[in-house]
Amino acid sequence: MTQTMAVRLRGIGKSFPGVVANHDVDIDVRAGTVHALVGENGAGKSTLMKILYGVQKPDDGTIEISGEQVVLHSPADAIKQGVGMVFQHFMLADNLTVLENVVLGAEKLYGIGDRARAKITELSDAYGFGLSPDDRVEDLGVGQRQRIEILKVLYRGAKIIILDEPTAVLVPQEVDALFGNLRELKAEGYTLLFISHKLDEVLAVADDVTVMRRGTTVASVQPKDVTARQLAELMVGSELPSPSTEESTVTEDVQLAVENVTLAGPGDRNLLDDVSLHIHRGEVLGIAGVEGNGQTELVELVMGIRPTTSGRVRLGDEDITDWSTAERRNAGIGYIPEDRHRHGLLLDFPLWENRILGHQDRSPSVRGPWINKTGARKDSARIVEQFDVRTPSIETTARALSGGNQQKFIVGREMSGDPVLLIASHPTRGVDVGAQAAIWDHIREARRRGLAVLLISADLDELIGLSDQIQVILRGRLVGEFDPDTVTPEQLGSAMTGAGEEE
Amino acid sequence: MTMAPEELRPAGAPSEALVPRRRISIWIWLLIGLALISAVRVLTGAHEVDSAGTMREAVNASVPIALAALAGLWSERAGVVNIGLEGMMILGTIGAGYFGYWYGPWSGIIGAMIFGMIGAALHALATVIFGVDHIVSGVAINIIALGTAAFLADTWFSGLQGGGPTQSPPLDAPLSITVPGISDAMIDLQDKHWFLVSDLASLVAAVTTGLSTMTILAIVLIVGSALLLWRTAFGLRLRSCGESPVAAETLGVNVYRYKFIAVLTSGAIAGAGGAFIALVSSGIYQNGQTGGRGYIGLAAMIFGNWRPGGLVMGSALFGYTDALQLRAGGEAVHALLIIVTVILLGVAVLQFRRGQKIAAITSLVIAIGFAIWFFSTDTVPADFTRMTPYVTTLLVLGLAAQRLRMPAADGLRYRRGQAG
Amino acid sequence: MGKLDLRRIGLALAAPVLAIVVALVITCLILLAAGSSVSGFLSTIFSAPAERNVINILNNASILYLSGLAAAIGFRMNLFNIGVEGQYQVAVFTAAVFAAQGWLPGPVNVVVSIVLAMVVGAVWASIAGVLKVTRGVSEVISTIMLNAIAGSLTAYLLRKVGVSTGSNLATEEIPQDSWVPGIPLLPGAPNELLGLALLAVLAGIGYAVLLNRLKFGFNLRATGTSASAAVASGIDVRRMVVVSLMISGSIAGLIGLPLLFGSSHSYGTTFQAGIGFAGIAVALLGRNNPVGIAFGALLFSYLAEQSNLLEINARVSPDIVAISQGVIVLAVVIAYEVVRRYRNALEQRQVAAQLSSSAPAEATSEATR
Amino acid sequence: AKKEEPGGAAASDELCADKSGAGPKIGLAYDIGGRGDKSFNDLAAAGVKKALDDLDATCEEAEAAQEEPDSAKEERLRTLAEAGFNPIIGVGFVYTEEVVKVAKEYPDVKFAVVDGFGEGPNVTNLVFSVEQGSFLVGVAAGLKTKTKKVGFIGGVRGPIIDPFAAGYKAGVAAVDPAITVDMKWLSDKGDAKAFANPAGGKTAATALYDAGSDVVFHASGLSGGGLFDVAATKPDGTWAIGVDADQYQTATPEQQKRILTSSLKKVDVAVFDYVKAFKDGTTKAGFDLYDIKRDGVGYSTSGGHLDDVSSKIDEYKAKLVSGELTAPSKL
Ligand SMILES: Nc1ncnc2c1ncn2[C@@H]1O[C@H](COP(=O)(O)OP(=O)(O)OP(=O)(O)O)[C@@H](O)[C@H]1O
Ligand SMILES: Nc1ncnc2c1ncn2[C@@H]1O[C@H](COP(=O)(O)OP(=O)(O)OP(=O)(O)O)[C@@H](O)[C@H]1O
Ligand SMILES: [Mg+2]
Ligand SMILES: [Mg+2]
Repeated sequence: MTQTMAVRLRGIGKSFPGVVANHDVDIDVRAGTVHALVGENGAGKSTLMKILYGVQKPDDGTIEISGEQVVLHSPADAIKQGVGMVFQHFMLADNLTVLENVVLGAEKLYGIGDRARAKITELSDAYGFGLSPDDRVEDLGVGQRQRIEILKVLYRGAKIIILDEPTAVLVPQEVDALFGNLRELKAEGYTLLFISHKLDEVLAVADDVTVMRRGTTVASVQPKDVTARQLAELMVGSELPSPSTEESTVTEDVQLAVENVTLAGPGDRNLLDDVSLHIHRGEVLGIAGVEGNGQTELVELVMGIRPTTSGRVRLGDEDITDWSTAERRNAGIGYIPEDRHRHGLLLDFPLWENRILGHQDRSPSVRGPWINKTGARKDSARIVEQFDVRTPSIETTARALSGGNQQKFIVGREMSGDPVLLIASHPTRGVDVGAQAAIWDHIREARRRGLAVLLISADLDELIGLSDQIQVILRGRLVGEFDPDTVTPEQLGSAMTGAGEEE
Repeated sequence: MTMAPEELRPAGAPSEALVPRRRISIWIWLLIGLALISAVRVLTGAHEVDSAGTMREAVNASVPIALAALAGLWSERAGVVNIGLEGMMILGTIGAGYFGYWYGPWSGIIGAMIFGMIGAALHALATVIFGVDHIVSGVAINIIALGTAAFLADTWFSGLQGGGPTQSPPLDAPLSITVPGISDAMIDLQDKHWFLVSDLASLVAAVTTGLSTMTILAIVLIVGSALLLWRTAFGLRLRSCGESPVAAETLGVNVYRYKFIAVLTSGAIAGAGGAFIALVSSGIYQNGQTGGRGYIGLAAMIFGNWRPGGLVMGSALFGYTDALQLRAGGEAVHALLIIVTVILLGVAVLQFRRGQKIAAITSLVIAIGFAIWFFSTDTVPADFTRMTPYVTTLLVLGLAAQRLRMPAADGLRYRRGQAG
Repeated sequence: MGKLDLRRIGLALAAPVLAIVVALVITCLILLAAGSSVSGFLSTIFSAPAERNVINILNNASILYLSGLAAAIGFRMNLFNIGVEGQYQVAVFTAAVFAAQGWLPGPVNVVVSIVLAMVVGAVWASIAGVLKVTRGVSEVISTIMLNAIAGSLTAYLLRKVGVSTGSNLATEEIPQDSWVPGIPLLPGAPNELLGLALLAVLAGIGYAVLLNRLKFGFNLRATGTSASAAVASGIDVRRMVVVSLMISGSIAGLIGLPLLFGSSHSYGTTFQAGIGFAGIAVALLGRNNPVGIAFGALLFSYLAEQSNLLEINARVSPDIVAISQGVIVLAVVIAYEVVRRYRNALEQRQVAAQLSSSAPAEATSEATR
Repeated sequence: AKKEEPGGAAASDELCADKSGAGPKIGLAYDIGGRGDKSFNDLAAAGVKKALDDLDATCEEAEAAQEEPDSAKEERLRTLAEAGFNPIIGVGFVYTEEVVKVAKEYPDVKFAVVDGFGEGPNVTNLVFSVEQGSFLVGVAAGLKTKTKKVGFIGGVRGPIIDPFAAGYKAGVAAVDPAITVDMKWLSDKGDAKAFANPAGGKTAATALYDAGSDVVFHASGLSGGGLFDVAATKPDGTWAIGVDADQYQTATPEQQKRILTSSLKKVDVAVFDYVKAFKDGTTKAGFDLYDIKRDGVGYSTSGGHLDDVSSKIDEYKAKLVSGELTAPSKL
């Protein structure tokens, strides 16, 4: 151990009301390496990184950066020490430009005018980020936002870069590009600390891996010494599940038919252009695509949140094109939204009231115009039990649950009342491996009973593993159909980016 | 505490983010507006519609509203909703009354700003440090300010010659400026009643005749704020606290400090607005003399889409219509009817071209209604002229395509150490 | 557990008590600074109200309560309805004019007038709602404008239909058989509880049931906390905006009725104004909760009533009470926050203390807010 | 850095500080604003002051709060009655109904309401024929105008201000029917915008003078301050007319040069008379009308601006007294 340590954490402890997020955490990060941090949802990874970045103050323990013990009162201190962080949830002001987001807080370096603009262009070009300084962030896709975050860190000249789940929202090509950047940065002498739930990635790029469980570090390993399965077992102490299709349950009855649907956009281009698809009872139709190519619109259109410009939507024998969202839900469409905080939950309401959401017209949570409190409570308890939602009680507010448990509750709710069609948008995003497996199992079981599923996911393994049919969406059009039994993630990836498309 | 507009977007309307931003310069809009008014003036002979006198009153009526709106801008750009503007203005009036009486008008202005800042400090303490709901704090500050001003007036002015328990003795106004040659020449030109020329002349006359130095101060404050907030590092940091305080925090910005500075500045500017009412508009302090201008200012700021140019337009619209109804009365307001008709017709055509048929027909029907009203009467009854500014504001907002966007984190609770 | 619960109760009570004490201390400091009599202030404010004052307090509290409810419905929807003031003026004016015609006999006249007032309030409020959902006009602006328009409109109509007596201008008096008799609550008092003050009780119960028991109330609260989640769940948010503003307006329509039918019997230039604005403060003080608003209304009404005597008994300007009221509103919310933080810190320390060397992190936290 | 010494202000003007008198104990209940309005509240106080001096009376005052309920007014009256004050005077018509109600509960206490219209065995309404005073200032305006155009600023349309406007208009017309009267109204409700709005008064006054009026009369309470401010900046031959009190007395020297006269409403006299009658045991229930015959209304001559025409005005006054001319009270 003669090599210098970029970061050395000793005995870090941090508790929140009711939760110990970190205790006795020890980590050594060698300078000039890529160091991965893995662990279940809620293991305390993000908290630890926030402590290293000065966002939160540790209750106990010491931090050494480049051999020097430091006390970080705020991110400003960390930045001074050469630490930069890309957060799990993007830290961007949507209404500001790329330039403004990048120079914020570092105006002293190159001003806020043309010098800064030149510097940003220079960095963007150097790493192939393709960012223009004067674009407004709200107009950009997730991949570009991710790169702004990295640019922010580079702009400040950080030498130690923390990346919290940077790949969760990226498609394979983007992940590859990101890893290319990381290797390049490592070669230039940067130290990189990154968190991921995708263990294959971890093994592919990391030099060292630290495993956290329940708030503390449980192991420190070299990628060459372990397999993904072993790593997962270290994390959760259980077997690594994988999505795999069993024998087909697809029937002849068409459950959802989308026929020549077009959704006009604000400009010349249609958001959805002549989209047609059919899902049978017992079938899972997966939609693959780079984010922002019309998936969100398709889902909202099927849910009745957006009206169609032309074309029809049919549910079973009924033409539901002009139905409201409520009517569609009452007809048996379940909906797992992509953004659970914004669309799936009332964060400050107790779980049992969240059970009512989206089921306001159906028993057991309502009776006529009245709320059926007993019914809602009882059924919430059932969901908690059946879907293994880890919560102190059903009176707990949704906000207090970790992301994975929030998601399990939503899945449980949307599977209630025997839906005929489930719209599942990124059902396992940000969810740990254990919870992921549970959600997959539930979807599969419902499918066996005849449920039709429209599955949107950025996780190609999930898509391939769960779907009976995969459609690729690109610029609002369905551009290709694949058989999940034969397709590879790479093939999908090239179709998604239009690489295989002949112009 | 207002709902995010996107859930309320009329079905099928495109999301604002995707609508290409087309910016027509504010000056062109103003010129179009002036030409329209001028045409109507020439055609109807209602020369009071934009006489120098009316314009001067309009400026005087607009300034306190614009200052209140600017105060709101500072605070809300840093993410603190400030419904307490009215209270801070009230504190400004009493400060101006006390210091203005004893130490002269400029001390009055400074006193007003300090008093406004005291109210703002309370708001900042409650919302920034204690994370209290911004609306609750603002409402409380309005109540406290009203009580405090009345209580202090009773204590301070009761025994003074010319004063009383609810009002100060007469106060001296800060210097006002008349540019000798230009003022008279322009008024002569105005009296010629030529198309557009006379209108521009009366505008120039309005700002060269008896222009209060406080009006100049207000203009400096508005332009200065625009530059400071949009052209400097300080402004960027301050605005980032209103857009995404957590992002700002992770970049080392001391969010609390910027929010504090913003709210205090807001209080000072609102106080200056109060000083204008007491020293320039009224020449005296009186209980309740702000008359809800803090709220109107808030409305003007929202009207102006949280931007300096916009809030000036909002304040001017309100100030102008308010001055017009009081100064020029029914005939001039009657002339406004035809202006409204023309604008409505324009809107109808635009809407029709955008394919919004129902909206276009609605606009057309309302336009015809106004036209009938205009051609079948000679004047608007005095009973209705009083509503002019309020109805106009509603009408304009109802017609204008609503692409308002408040700072993303406006009114949200923020606590240090919660980023990530 | 028992000990913890005691502490819990103590903490729950701590906030309001703390707030009132702080408000009093600040008020006394201001009085001291101004050289006014602190003891006179305290003894007047805390003197036992006479029976007739108790009646006044209840009467005014019931009116404030209605106003608070009207504002609270908007707040629950995340709508800042400042328009209660205009809504109640338009409504009570219409009811006064209608009831004065005496087209219907006694109590029927009253009932129909009440319904009419609610409808008028609802319609006036719906203007803001429709403007919001069709044109995206912020309800903050539109209700401010509508308040002013309502004031001008009623003044104009009053001049058209009103009759003047001396310097007063008012609508015609309501026929005597439609007066709602007072309730002689306290035999020793010369005044009586306004008969229609009972509307406040009914409205309060209605509000509680609506919000907590009815599907509609759930939809309303859901939309208020997360409009995006509401849309995804199938709630028609645009309809909710209009409907909830209409409900708010219909309750606002009730505000002036206890006075109209119980004491003034006509709407005139001296009819009490400003109740709508006071209601906003009361709603916020009561945290939009039906019981909380009742406490807020009683507290405000108590202070206002007691302050009436300040000038005569203690030579203190009654304006000081406005300061106290504002400070209480602010202090209550700050106190809640302080107590909440203290409780969190306490919990945090307990968890840390319970942690033995390698005990697993266990989520024990409940609702964090 | 000017004017009097700061501090010590509040205590010096306590009207009712001295409690040693043996005469009537007067309870005074003001409307919003109370003393300091330079109008009828101050005049009522002046009447009481005279009673303190001449009749050895003592007093207590209380004023209404913004937007208070009617019960607060009742309570104020009751508190004064309970505390042994007698007579009790409500200043402003807003007290009418409350006085009637409370007077029933205290039959031994005498009540008066300035501008009131209530009935009761122990209730006296002190009322004024303001249209007559306004008629006379209208005559003055008619005689003084060179432009044959005069102006009027009213707080609000309705029974309170209409008599001022109507009397003024009639007075002007009596001199020369060809003179036009231009009217501006500040508000449509009897609120602060009507009677405590000098900014609005300024706007209205500027508009009237700009449109050619050279004499402007206001009946708009404190808003009239705006009129005087504007008039003070105008050249010789431009006039403003005050209302209720002799507003020349409380004006600045610059304003005094432009204040032609004021339409007087002698609330002070009425209040003093009433207290005196109380002391003598001769109060009468019902309406006690102060008109031009009793010199209860009139016009002021301070400043001497009317010296050249005062004989003519007095001719009209005599005709009003004799009943040969009547001043209308409705527009
Ligand atoms: N601000 C906070 N307040 C209270 N509890 C918190 C807070 N932040 C984190 N926690 C708790 O600390 C624990 C660790 O959370 P952390 O975000 O560090 O997990 P993580 O390992 O990053 O999980 P994930 O993989 O889901 O991102 C969680 O149980 C969480 O409930
Ligand atoms: N502001 C907060 N107040 C209280 N608890 C919080 C707060 N922020 C986070 N937490 C806690 O943190 C946990 C969730 O943290 P985090 O956002 O890291 O979740 P996650 O599991 O990573 O979910 P996601 O996958 O959606 O990111 C919850 O248990 C919650 O109690
Ligand atoms: Mg995390
Ligand atoms: Mg997470």
